[in-house]
Amino acid sequence: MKLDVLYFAWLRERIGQPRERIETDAETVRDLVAQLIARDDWHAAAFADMAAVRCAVDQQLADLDASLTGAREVAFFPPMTGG
Amino acid sequence: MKLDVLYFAWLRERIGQPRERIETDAETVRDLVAQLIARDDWHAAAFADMAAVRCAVDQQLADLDASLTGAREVAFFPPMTGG
Amino acid sequence: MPARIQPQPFDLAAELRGFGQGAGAVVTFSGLVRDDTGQMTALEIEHYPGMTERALADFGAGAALRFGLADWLIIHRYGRLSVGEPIMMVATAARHRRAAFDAADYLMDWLKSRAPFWKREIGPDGEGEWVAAKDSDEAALDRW
Amino acid sequence: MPARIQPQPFDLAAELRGFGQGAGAVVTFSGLVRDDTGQMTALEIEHYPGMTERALADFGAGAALRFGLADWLIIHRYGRLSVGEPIMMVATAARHRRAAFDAADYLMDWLKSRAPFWKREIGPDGEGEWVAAKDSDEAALDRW
Repeated sequence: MKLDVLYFAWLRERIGQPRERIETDAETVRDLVAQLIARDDWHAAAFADMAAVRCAVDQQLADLDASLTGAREVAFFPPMTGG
Repeated sequence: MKLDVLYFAWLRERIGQPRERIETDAETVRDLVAQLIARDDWHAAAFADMAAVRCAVDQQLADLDASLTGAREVAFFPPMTGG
Repeated sequence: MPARIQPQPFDLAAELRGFGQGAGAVVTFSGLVRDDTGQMTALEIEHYPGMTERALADFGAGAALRFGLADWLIIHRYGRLSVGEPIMMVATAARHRRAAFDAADYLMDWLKSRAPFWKREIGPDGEGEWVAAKDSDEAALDRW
Repeated sequence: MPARIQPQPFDLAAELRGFGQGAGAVVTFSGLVRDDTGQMTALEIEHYPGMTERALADFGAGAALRFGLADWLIIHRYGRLSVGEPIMMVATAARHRRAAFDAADYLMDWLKSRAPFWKREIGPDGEGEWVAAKDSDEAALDRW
């Protein structure tokens, strides 16, 4: 399936782009992360410490075990610091 | 000693005046209340339920056992309802 | 860092201009005249001139110390206020949100039960009942 | 009862005009850019367009139900903000003060740790560090 993957804050900086469209058969967020890490050193660096990474599937906060069935957009970012 | 005694809200209404200057030898607020009750029916009605009366001595909240030594102004009023 | 007692309305916006410069967090509370029964046209607020000013100033200064406030403000009106009008406001400024929230909350609990104000409801036929103090307001003070 | 995300400044005063009509209690919180280190000239705020609007609107509506709010408002800015500028505000209106205070407090705890915003400090030499999330902000959410 085609998936839009978005990056924010220092994840965006490490990966070098704010978003990419990829073709993937990942079933969960965890599978997707493994595939992204395998792509290149930049992705590997961004996902080196998963304790510092949060994610959203179709703009809803999700955890690593969340299913990607039917998903169109997955975003990765550091813990949020609003307010 | 001379003492200014002030009344607020329904205590003022029951007694029929906002303040009076009295001559008293009361040593505590409790003594003063007893002397006021003895004055007339209006005072007696105002102080009939002391659980519903609060007081201040020289503009500081005080209890019935507070000393009147050196006091110049004593106020009686219902529980406060500000804010 | 003032406490003010006045019959005339105040403008929250104008009061907050320049308030809390250098602080990270500003909390405000405003109380408005509310008609719960559908029978009230106004609220009449009596206070203890002299004591009120002093009590508010002293208590505000104490709260500033306790919560490390950068700034604070208390305004309370008296006299006859129509339904919908602002009765009073507090504002607190601190480095962090917890202190600003707690200080505003604390000042309100205190104002409800310890500041020398008394409210009476005014209905279409004139003066109504004096508002009774609530046990819940007295209990709220025990939190601090 | 809106949630708004915008780069431009807002005027707390103007935003509050007519806010909470009929309610008895209005609480506001404003966050201002604070320079803790003496090395910061501005804050840059990144957000997740699309998700942010939806998350704020959903969460505000949930808080309104939970606390029985008569009215609520969230405004959060993004982009580059100078020290002293307002970053965001929430306002809550309810019949009684407890609900208005608690709802504002709750919205702030949520915004700090669950709304998709990220802050970076800007110093005299340009872009500095991304602000780290605080354990205390995460812990604050457990209260609710």
